[in-house]
Amino acid sequence: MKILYFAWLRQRIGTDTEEFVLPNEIETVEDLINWLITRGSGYADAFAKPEIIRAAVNLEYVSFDHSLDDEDEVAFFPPVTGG
Amino acid sequence: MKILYFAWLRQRIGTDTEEFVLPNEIETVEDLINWLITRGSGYADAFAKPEIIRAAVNLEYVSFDHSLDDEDEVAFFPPVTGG
Amino acid sequence: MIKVQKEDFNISEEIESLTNGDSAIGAISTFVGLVRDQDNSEVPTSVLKSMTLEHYPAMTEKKLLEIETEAKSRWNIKSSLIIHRYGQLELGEKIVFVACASSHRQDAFDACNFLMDWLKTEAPFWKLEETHSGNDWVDKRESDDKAAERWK
Amino acid sequence: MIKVQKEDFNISEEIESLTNGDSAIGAISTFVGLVRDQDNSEVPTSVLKSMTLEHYPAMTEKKLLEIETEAKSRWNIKSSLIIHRYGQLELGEKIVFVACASSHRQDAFDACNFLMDWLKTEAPFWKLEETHSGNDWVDKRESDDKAAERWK
Repeated sequence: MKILYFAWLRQRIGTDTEEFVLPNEIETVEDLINWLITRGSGYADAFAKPEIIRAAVNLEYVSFDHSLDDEDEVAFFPPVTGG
Repeated sequence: MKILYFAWLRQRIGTDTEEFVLPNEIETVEDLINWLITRGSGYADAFAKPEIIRAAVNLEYVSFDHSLDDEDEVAFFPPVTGG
Repeated sequence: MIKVQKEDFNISEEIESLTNGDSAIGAISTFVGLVRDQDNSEVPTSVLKSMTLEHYPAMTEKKLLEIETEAKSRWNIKSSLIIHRYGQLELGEKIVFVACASSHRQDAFDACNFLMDWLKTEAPFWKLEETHSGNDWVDKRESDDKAAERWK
Repeated sequence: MIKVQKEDFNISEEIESLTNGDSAIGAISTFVGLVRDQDNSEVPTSVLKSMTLEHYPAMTEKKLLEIETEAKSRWNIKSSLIIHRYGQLELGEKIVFVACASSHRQDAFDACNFLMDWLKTEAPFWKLEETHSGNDWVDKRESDDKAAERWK
């Protein structure tokens, strides 16, 4: 699975892209976040307020109960501020 | 008094500006229109449907009961279609 | 600012001079009106050759200034511009340009929309359409009166 | 049409290519978003030095195309254009340009306003403000959510 981070999530985690083979028990976006948080203080910091984070799977916005597939591209980012 | 005509009023009357010394009994815009109509078929044609004509006195839109002064600049024209 | 002119103009340059380095301006809404072909479905398209705009110069200037002042009293506008052309214009040529600059976008959008609606019903311009079958003065549109009513 | 680019652009030329000689186009509504100074009343003005826009390229393209398609399904739009820049931009530089061309003005105005409101809440861009006292990611504005809600 490919995971992308943008804006201050990218800064806190310290990278913009990672590739993982996920543990079998990870089924949803929420499971993924909870697993990422265990990987270090940068992740814990980035996801400290999960309610303000937006997630996209394969370029579409999803809710945290969205089911994940091993081939998915998952992105995490703060609310958008373009325009 | 200076009187200006625009668009198809100008074409029907055949001039864009006239200066008159008005008869004393003309007090309002409506009186003026009724007097102009007596001056020829071009005027009668131009003012055939007075309800669609707009009048301006000294560069301000006015209703037909507006009182006139000898120094006024009066303009008659169809509904505006700019923009 | 009000400009009533025969000549064409450059939109980029007009926008440039509108903002004039004011660092509080974050939003510019503009509108361009062009000479377009008629909506007549009974005749083939491209019947319009050109259009001639007549106006009442002293009153035009006065009404456009009033319209602009009214927009500035209703919305938070840093600067605004109305350009209206007169004389003979070909198909596709610019007739009118309105621009409103503001800190935030909704002020800019609403003021620009208001200026166009008021200008359509208040500014003393008349359009003569020149077609292959003759010349016709454009009739006023009921929809323009309704659009202007919204802001009362 | 969608353009996501680092480079600046010329508004007159973009409008020219938008109409592209279509004689049915009589109305073009546009919006320009500029890098502006912050609304912070506690610090002197002109604290902003520059701004860097980050985005998610593949998703940006997809979302902007979706937004444009949605606008075309709601209003009678002959052609439309969204240009959004990324990278580092100085105070006063253009960030975004939206233009909608139509036969009649209200379609153009509404579609342009809608495009900006949706773009603000849907397009994956993030602004980093660079000031003399450090760098800050811009927070989302509640008013942008409310603006987008209007169109639902």
